[in-house]
Amino acid sequence: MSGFPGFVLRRAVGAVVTLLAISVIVYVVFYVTPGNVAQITCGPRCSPEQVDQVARQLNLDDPLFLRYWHFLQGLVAGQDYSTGTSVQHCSAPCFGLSYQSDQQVTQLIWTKLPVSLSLVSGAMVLWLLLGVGTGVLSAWRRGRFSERVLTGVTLAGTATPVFVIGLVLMIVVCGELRLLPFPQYVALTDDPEQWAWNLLLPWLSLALIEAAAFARLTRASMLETLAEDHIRTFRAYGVGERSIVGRHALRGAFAPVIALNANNVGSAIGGAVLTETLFGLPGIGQELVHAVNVVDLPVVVGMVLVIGFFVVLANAVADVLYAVADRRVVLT
Amino acid sequence: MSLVEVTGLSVDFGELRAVDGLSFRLEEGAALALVGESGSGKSTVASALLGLHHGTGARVGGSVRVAGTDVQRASDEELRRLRGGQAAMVFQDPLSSLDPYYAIGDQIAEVYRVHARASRRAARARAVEVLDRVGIADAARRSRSRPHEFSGGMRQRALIAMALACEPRLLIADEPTTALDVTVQAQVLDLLHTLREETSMGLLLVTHDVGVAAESVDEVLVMRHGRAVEHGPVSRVLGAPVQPYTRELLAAVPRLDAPAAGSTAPQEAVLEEAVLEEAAPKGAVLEATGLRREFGRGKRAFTAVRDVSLTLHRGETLGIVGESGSGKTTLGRMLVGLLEPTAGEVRYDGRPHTGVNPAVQMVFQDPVSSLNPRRSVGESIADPLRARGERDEGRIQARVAELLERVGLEGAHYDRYPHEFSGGQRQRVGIARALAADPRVIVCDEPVSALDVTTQAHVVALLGELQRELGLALVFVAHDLAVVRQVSDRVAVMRQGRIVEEGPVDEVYGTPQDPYTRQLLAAVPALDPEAAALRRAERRELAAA
Amino acid sequence: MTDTSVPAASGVRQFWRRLRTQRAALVAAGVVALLVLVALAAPLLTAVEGQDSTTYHPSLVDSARGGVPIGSLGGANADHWFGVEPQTGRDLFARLVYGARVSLGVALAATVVQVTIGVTLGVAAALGKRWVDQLLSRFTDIIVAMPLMIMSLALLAIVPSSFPRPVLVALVVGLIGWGNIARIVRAQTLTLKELDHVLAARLSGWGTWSIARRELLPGIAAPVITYAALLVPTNITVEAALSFLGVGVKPPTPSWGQMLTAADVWYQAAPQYLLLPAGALFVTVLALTVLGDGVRTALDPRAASRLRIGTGRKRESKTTEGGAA
Amino acid sequence: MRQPSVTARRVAAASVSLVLAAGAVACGPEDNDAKGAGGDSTPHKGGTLTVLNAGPQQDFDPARLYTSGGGNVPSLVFRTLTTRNRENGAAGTEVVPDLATDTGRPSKGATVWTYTLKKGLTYEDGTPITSADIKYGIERSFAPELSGGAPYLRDWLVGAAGYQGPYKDKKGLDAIETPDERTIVFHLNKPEGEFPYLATQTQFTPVPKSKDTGTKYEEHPVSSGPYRVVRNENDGERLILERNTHWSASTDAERKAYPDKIDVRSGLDSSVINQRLSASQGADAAAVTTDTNLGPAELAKVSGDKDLASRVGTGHFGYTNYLAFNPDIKPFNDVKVRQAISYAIDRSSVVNAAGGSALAEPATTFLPDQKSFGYTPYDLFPAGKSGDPAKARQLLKEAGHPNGLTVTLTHSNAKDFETSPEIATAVQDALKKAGITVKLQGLEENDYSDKIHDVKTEPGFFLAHWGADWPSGGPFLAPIFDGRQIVKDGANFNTGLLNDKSVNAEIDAINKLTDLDQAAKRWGALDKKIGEKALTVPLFHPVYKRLYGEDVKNIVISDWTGVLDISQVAVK
Repeated sequence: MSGFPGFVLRRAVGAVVTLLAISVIVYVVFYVTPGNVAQITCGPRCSPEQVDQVARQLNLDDPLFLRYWHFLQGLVAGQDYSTGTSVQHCSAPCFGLSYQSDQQVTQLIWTKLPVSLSLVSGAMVLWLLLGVGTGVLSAWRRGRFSERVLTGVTLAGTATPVFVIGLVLMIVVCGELRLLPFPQYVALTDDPEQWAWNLLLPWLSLALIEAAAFARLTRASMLETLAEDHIRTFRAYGVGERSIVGRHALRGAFAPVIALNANNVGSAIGGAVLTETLFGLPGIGQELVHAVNVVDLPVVVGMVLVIGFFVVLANAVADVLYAVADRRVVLT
Repeated sequence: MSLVEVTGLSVDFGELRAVDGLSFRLEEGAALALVGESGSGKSTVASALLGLHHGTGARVGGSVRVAGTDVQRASDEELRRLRGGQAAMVFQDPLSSLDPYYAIGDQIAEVYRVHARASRRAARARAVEVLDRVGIADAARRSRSRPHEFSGGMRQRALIAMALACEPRLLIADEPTTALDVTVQAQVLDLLHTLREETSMGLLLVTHDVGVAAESVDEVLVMRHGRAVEHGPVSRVLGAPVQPYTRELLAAVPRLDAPAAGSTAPQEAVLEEAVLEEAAPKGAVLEATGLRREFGRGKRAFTAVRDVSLTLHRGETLGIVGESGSGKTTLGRMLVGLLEPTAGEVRYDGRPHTGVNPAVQMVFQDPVSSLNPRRSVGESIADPLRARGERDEGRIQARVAELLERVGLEGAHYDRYPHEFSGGQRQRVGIARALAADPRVIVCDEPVSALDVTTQAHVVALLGELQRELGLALVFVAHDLAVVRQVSDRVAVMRQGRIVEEGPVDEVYGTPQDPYTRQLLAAVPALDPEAAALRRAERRELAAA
Repeated sequence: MTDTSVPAASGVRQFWRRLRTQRAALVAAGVVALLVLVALAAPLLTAVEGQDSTTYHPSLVDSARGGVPIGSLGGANADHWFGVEPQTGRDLFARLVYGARVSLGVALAATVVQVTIGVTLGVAAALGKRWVDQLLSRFTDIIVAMPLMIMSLALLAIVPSSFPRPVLVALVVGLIGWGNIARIVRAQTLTLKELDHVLAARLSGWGTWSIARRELLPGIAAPVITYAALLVPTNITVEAALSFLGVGVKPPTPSWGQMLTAADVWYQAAPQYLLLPAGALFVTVLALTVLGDGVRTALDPRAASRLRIGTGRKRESKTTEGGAA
Repeated sequence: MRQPSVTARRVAAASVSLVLAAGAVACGPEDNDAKGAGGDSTPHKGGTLTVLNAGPQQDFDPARLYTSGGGNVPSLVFRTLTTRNRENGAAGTEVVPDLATDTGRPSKGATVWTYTLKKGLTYEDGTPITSADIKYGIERSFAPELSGGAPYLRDWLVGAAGYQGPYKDKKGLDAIETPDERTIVFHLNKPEGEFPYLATQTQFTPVPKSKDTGTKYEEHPVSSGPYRVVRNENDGERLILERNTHWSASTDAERKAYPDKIDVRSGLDSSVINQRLSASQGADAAAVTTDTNLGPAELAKVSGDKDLASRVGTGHFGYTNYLAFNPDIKPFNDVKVRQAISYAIDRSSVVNAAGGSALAEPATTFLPDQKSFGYTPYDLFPAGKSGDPAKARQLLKEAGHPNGLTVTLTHSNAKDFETSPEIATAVQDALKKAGITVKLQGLEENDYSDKIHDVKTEPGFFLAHWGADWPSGGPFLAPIFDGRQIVKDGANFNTGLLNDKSVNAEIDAINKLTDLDQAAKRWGALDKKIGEKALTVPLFHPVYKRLYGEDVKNIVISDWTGVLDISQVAVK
């Protein structure tokens, strides 16, 4: 198989294999993680009998492979569960129920994902604007004072942890200057304007951390491109420097920026834990840290797989963009 | 006023003086070739004509006037108007000289709009027009293609089209055909010729290839070390050179028509025959039967070599000639065991052999990448000795020194690194390394194509000497028909993975049977301008046929 | 015609020569050297100050006001050069210089782990059979697709607490961050192994291992060193983030990340408590990054030299000049 | 959270400490402060109260909640048989009737408790509340699906130990009788004079069987209180409560219910909550928090700002942080070693590490320093402000350790927790002066709580804490020191493994008392007696400081919860 359908198929198979491998790793790792799940779920003062009941309720006494088998069954065929008063169906792909809250993990993902996607997508736009913009400017003004200043500023972003940037931004912008309200998540579907205003600071702090890498990459690729032969062609034909930098050199930075962006978007969906915690955004990352702390295995597996899915997806999209951008590339 | 007036031009890059006091003129509609080996400063002159050294740190002295513009004093704006508008440049490597990300038509249109007040649509139309003009079939559709979708020749045509777009008065062509196959080179040179006939454009051709100059221009300026050596009408300079360097240069050029002439060829040819007679009865040292090699899988699979059988006898030289993509390098690598054939087998001394074999060595094309830049040349040469299990440092050093001296270098060069050597010297190191394994066969993969003509002649002579002395059998893989003729006893012509014609050198070159062989031979530029005109006519006939 | 210049030709000496021409990189190298010196000399420096990093000074903080240091500038004086930590009254200077040990040490050790794993797997994938390559590349994909913070949280929880913590943190950061380096090495090795000099070495009769050692490893050194130089600052921030999530090195061992974590809320009440580790981290990351860039330029001077000549091509004259032997 | 407090960035459920759901810790002004801030104008009905919280109301099922006195947000929706007195300070530690007409009528030596429901009680849909609904509510808290509540019902009700709830066992609990719609009778297996305290917990909320949806009930629990749930997003992260029109103030003397609407937003970082409250912008002016305290850094800032300082409430809650010994492990089997450590401890360092004197009071008694617990001051091993290393060295010498001693102190790696590394290092530093080298063993939170609560793995010396389920000595001392509560195969809280006949007997005797004042005095005396065994080193009692928005009025903080009571707050 070749061409686009073949590419999609190959990628899909690869993704499934990768994700299954990840789920196995997570199962094993969390199986050996300390923490008595039944006790945590039942509550601190539960008696041994109660803890046993809860353990049975959650199938915690089953051997590891059996639990994993049930997980796979749920993924493929869904599963039925009891709320006590009635039997409910969790349709495939079912990641099971949270030990802690009895919620369907699938549902949990659907409530958390929009938050993480909002955060990451907006931040991505910002980090691309900031990063690529700075990169272009510094390639354009290379060697001059303004370039050094720009480089310094973006580096400052990388060098400062997000929890410092975020908190200081919030204290200054929301607390002292009162330019913005303290962020709290408003769904895009509820009020797009409020959504954007409330996410502005989280976007900014996440973007500031990431922008530097893009600035450096853009600058380096552009300088690389500027040294290439075809740039000489356009210079030799009297094409202005602005067009050369803005059109031809920038185009050369496109592919590496896409690649880096894919990398970052994927990992940012799960990696924005710090940002989400700081700004109180109920996203995937925050939920995941919480679930790890209480050894809520179904939630951990579900969330990790979602993140893994986005990493794989981001890479595949990047490859497609790459190929569209540069038709010499063949999709494999 | 002349189209180009260069007076006392000098260009310095830091310590290096690339051009030193050069003066020449070019009248409207005339054609001048700057000929020289690498490092002669010829390309630097071409760049200076368009003021491309501005802002690069190079120091430019003297005066340059092009189409009435004083390039040295011109403002950025004036320079931009000159570039492309009055004088357009065509570069050596057509692939890297075009932006890989944009359609060719768009790139031409962009350049056009810099100089002409035109709408986007009009500019595109102009791009299609000039592409059509340079002989791109279905220009409107192909103008939407990107450079990688074009063949090498089409790309160079596209660059020429870009140059034509604004109807410049001067065309500067910097090694326009160096990256092209010989048949394509001929087509491009023919195109330039036609364009000059039809427009009154002046042409400044920069080339290392005397043959290319002979085909294309009225006047020649031979350069060396940044200075003019000899300047005059093409027939006079090439036909009756005055300066010793010009003579040396011309003598080094391998010729199709006069194999017995030239500097080192005569003795070699005689001796080769002697060796051949002596060696032939000993039979085949290397045999290939039904060799086939595929790359890739599925739809993207392609067959580089298909059904090639050949025999190499002891002490003989087998030339393998073909254009790029003909599969000759793949064949060479299968012969030495670096690539496993998909089908067929290679027999050494009558026994099938797979994998590498110290007795079958290789000399590579690129003198830069064939030596590890991080290891001293002595270490590289010593590799086969050490791999064989030799542990005695003294013996290794002695043997390496001996080999270095044998290939014309100094034994003391053991500890030097590749970058301290010139291209020719590196190729000698490569030969020494091959010899270190005490081989009986050496496959030379384009061993001289990256070298200047004079260097090329020396390396070819060295190979001949070694063959005689050591009784080696050589496989000489090359694209240059003249070089192959010069060294080979027998020759095989490859095309699209197959051998289309094989036989003793004189037969194949003298009475070619396959039409492709004839086409190849007709495409080789002649040194004599009159012969060049004849060849051009011959090519037209072949194309028409 | 081939037109590659000769990168990093004669190795170390040339590298230093190129590095020396970059002023910013030199300054950065100086700063890094100074930081390493400070980290190594931490016991000496604190001895000069006459403090240590663990002793509590309850009398130096205002207990009624949440333990804010008494006096201006966070209690800085001749005894406590940078003031004291809120709540505990521990000496900030001592904690800062000891923190340098952890931050730099963990980051460097993690980088070593990442490079070792990345190079080994990358080379193995590039040289191995098709299935080895597939397996290793897929494994790399999996590692890259895992949410690393999460896995390190779990990993750090599994390992018994008796295991030395800084070593563990370095190992965990190292184990999770080698994916990209493996990819780079694999790609570079695939390119290198088709180069003529590697083919020539094969013809010499060397085995795969000898070729990897003699011909390939030196060839991938430049990109690996470059990437590693940029990994160090990344690792420093990862260590800080792990500390923020409460799984970094254990008290009373100070690390900058740990200090930042504790200090961010003190931004208004005791700014120097936040600014000192943040500043130290900033300077370190900045210096390492600039140095990394410098190292890259020195290892691969191509970009730089091309830029200087502008229209390119000219260096052809230097490499193949004087072809006559 | 950065401050030592129960709720944290880390989940409350993660700790096997006494976590009291969302209302565990809080602060509010002491009586005087409260009047200063909110007392200038009288409270009025109306407006929207915003609640900014760190921990989401993940459990909103009355069966699963583990609260002290019915919780804070839950108490707006769930009425219980009894409830806490909604008064400032010590008066707030009393039990008062809620759904019931009185706090319960004991009989048969306090083994039978009878309650009668008030007349005219209805749910949010207007249907009447019956005693059977209360019984059902209690029964469903036994279902393993709905685990999480306090252990008392299971321990106290006759025949309840093996009961698995109404879903599996349709027969129900015989220990609870509902002779008519307004009467409910509880049969206990031993005398429990403090039963009225237990009846404040949310398990005593009526749940209409027809509306029970099992584990999904928490999405929309049926209200019996002044507010009903109109929105519950993301598993309790965002709650919107509006007036329950079927609730009547005439049957509820405790809940004031001034605001028309209550908007609970959670999942916020604690420092952000405090920043927002101090900025008090927009809706935040009418905002409070029920789970976030001021941390030391914030306190340092607030104390320098008069306006902010006037908006800080102080609260106390029965809670003790201490060092625990396992006397089965050497050298802690030697009482002299334990005493030496008691003498060596530097409480001012520890208090500073816990946030300074405004956020922690040094403790020498195990019981909290509140009257309702029966607080009896004592200092058996006087260490002064910063420890008595000389006395400690002398004791060590007597114990056969003249050259000092090396011990391991186990603590949790969880940040900003009472068992956190910061406190541990303070202890480490203090003991150094007495020649005791302390090695720190920091464990991940789950690992830590597993280890310290399992008799097989319990370390010799570790940081621990205990909080009250209700303001009395019973739930404070019994789980920790009653020898019959040592659990061999599950979560054990008697970490000192004390099984002293006289202590056990005294606990039984006090439990029989229905006169709570009398009981308190005896708990105090028992505390001192246990203290002599030096099984713990009390370190400090936390104090809670809490900010509230500019427009918030009628601040009431009881010593029961230490939390600003949002059923009393007005925003107009």
